[in-house]
Amino acid sequence: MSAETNPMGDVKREELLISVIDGLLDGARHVAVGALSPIPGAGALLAARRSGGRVTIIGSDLPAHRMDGGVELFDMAAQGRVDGFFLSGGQIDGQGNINLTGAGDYPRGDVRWSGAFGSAFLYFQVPRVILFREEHTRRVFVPKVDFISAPGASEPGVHRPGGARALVTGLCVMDFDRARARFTLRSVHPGVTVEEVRDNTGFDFDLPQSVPTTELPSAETLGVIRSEIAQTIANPYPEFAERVFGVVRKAA
Amino acid sequence: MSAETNPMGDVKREELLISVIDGLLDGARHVAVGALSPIPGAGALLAARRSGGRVTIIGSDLPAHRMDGGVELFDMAAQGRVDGFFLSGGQIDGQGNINLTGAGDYPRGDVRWSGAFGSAFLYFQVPRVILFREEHTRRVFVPKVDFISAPGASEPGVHRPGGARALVTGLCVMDFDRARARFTLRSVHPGVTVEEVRDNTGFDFDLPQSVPTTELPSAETLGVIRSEIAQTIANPYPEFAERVFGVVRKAA
Amino acid sequence: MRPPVLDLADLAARIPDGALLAVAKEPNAPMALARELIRRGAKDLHLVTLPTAGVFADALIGGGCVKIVETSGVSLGEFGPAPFFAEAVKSGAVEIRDATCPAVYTGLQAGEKGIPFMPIRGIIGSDILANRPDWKVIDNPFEAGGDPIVLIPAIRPDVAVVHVSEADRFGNAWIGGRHELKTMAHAAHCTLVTAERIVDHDLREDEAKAANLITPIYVEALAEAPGGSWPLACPPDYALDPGAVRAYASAARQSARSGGGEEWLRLLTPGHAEAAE
Amino acid sequence: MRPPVLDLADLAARIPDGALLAVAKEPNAPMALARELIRRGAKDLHLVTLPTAGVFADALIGGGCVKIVETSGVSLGEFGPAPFFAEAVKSGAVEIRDATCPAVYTGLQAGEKGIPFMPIRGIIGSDILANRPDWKVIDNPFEAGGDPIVLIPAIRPDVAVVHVSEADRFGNAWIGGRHELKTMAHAAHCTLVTAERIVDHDLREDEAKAANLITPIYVEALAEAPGGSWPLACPPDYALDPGAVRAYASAARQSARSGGGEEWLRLLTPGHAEAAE
Repeated sequence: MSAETNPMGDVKREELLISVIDGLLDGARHVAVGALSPIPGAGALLAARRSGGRVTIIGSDLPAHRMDGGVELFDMAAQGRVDGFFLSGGQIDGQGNINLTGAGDYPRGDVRWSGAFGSAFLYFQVPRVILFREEHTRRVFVPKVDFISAPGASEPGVHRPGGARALVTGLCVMDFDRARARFTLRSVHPGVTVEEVRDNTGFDFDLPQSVPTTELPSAETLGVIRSEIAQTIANPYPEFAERVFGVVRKAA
Repeated sequence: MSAETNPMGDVKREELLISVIDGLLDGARHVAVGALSPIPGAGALLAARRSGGRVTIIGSDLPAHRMDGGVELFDMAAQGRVDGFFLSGGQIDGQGNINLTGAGDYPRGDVRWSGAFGSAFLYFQVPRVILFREEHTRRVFVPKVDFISAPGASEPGVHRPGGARALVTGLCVMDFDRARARFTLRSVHPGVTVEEVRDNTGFDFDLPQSVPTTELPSAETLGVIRSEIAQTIANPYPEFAERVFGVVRKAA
Repeated sequence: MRPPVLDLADLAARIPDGALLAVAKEPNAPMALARELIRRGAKDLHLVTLPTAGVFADALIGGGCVKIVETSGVSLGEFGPAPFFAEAVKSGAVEIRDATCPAVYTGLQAGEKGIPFMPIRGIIGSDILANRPDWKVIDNPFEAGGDPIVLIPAIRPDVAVVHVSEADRFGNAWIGGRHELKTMAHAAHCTLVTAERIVDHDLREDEAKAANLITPIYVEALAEAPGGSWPLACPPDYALDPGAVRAYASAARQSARSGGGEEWLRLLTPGHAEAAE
Repeated sequence: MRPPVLDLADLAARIPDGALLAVAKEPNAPMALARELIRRGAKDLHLVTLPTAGVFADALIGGGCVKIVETSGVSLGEFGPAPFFAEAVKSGAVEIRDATCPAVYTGLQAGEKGIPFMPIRGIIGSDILANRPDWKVIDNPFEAGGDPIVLIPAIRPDVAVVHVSEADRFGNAWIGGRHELKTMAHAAHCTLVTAERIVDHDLREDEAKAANLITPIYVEALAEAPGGSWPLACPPDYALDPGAVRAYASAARQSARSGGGEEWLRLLTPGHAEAAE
């Protein structure tokens, strides 16, 4: 395959997503990242490198990224001390509702997932939640979730400083309008068409007049991702760092 | 002064009070003691020595008596993990109300004391509160306190596992009946008359058919107080231990 | 008043069938104790996980020990779903009480403080809340009105269990920076501790550790259990054993689907390879 | 994002007049900072003490810096009453908001957790409650009725101040076993730290101290202030200086009664004897 036929050039899909997340977190002072989120983690580290912000990584044992016990993250979020966080879902619908609990009738449904974890709380507290799910299929992006682990929008009067800012998938980036509880396509990744996104999305979303292609990371950014960021995320995410970047975690 | 004319023999007043408190704490599993309470502290240590209970001394740096931060004592008390505690008052009235806040009209009264400290909470939580005030005068024991820092009794329906069990003063010991919110004289200290107690008490209290004399500590108990207990309380209360027992605190 | 040091079976015997049992997410999961409970055939445990769980809860469910699980999530993390948990919820073999992480902490903090409830933000509008009749929504009394807020009732477990690196014979257990283990122990009516080692000196006199202990007030009994968190981590002594957890995940998946087989339990037994030879 | 290391005057300048200022009871009272505030002529501070206070609060009141004091008690302990405090309350020069110790902790814990209030048992029927219109009594919603319980609103100080033995240039401050100092710092919008010494290595990498730090998330700025708690204690570096506190108590008593004189302030200045020579 020549460079012309591959619209990503030598940029890996993971690297593109890291760069997208970096852009969405511009200026965030403090981003928290879950235990199994290497791409969000790398994106947050990249953004923090530019803006001087802080990244807390659940499960990291690096002092700079560690939490002070299990409760601190939630307390900080409720105080407004966490600007950015990532959520995902076994199902996500067009109103931004996420389902981490199970498919089918609750509780004895067809599939049981692990559970809501902190979502039913953090989705309300963190002003810049990025919904992140690489698999972009109608199985995931459904018209209506079977179980609302955490709602995408709230009634007026419900204290809710937080909510989704964007949705990042393997195909595209969408913006989320919290007032309207509705997604708008922001960009499609190189080589992806709007039709492909529509075909694989079970809910309606809005389209801008023209849909740009997701910007590839610059050569400089790529260099940083592959060196500094790859080294740092090897601490909490050794398997990811080795698979994607060939980086082997240094002993603590 | 011969031994006949001194009804206390060679027992010091402090030693008598320590022994009285010891008796009132019989069987307590956990007694907490405030920062400026050497006699209660010594009494609690003596009781714990017999019953195998625990004594927490606010401000002690001895591991066995130390708290884990400032909040733990209050949390333990609310859970029912503290059986005994001591309270005092600038004023104490016949309903068991205590005033640690000030005399006269609140807040700009005639005398301002330090404040309620934990009394408004612990008096409700600890089942065996001992009211302790050496000065037994009508200035202290008033018909009605000017300010209720902590009430002696509560309305039905108010969650209140705790309350006063007894009042120990320089003249006597009184029992407190929480249901009736009323004191009954239990014993007068050697050499003290009932009339003397009545003359120095501003509130009414009940009398048993005959009023015994407060029992002096046994020779064995005295020996323990003067050796082991004196040594232990020298940690939080060095000035007291030196003045009463001639014990100099060992360096930590 | 000093908590006794017992052997593991006697320690497990202090967890009665039907107990409300609290356990924190790994690391520091008391896996050796879980094996004892399974061996004994413990029944009807009401498991509350702080705030999530992994192999510990999955294995107890696989062993038939659990009636109710109150959790914000059970998962084997990078090793995939928790097979016995998922199957038991779907079949109704265990009753699930779904929570969200900070709500579990909130319930235990209320338990620790001896207060009947504590408020928490968020949650409103979720199906988590819709399925928790024991949680209440009130109007925040400090606002003029129209500010609904969730109240979580206090959680007071009958027993909390934890595995630590170091404990002492006075009943102190060192928890490092995992402050929530203290919250759990304080909230519970009693705590059972297993430890890599039980030392003779008083950890309260060890300046480096004194501030981070579960103290004898809360500890009912202890047992020495070297390797007591295996195959999960017990820092700083050892990390998670990925091969063993992967093997468990695979065997448990097979057993959960087919409804039989004890290979998963054999794989959770230290030295099973040698024992099988 | 690293909090700056300032000199003491610049640190004090970050406490604006009128600030809601939180301080914990001694040890670890930032006395050097108090002297700076008095020297500057700070005004209208709303002092909240965790949960009580001594020389720190009394001196700030004596210096005319305080408008409101919210406390469970101000006292010099074995050295007697707090003279400026008692006089200012009686004269109405400061507004007193009497509390009880665990209620202050409760308010700060609610602040730390970002919740609007937290319940607390007790207090009902006291004149403390009768004089706190900002505290509310509700019926416990988890009981059928007739179970009144007090709610304490969250306390979110503008600034918390603390003196510690050791801090680092990354903005970590080691608090030993005084967990409530962390609660105070977390509840406050920002924390100012003075320290006996500010070290170059990251205390988060020091296993013995990592679990007991106020971390840079909360710390706005630091200053090195050797002897910064004198004449009060800063363990493990030094104990309270009884002679100096006794001298303060006596001079403050005289000044509070006569309404004048600055001898008490001179006695709070380290090396005053030498300076007077």
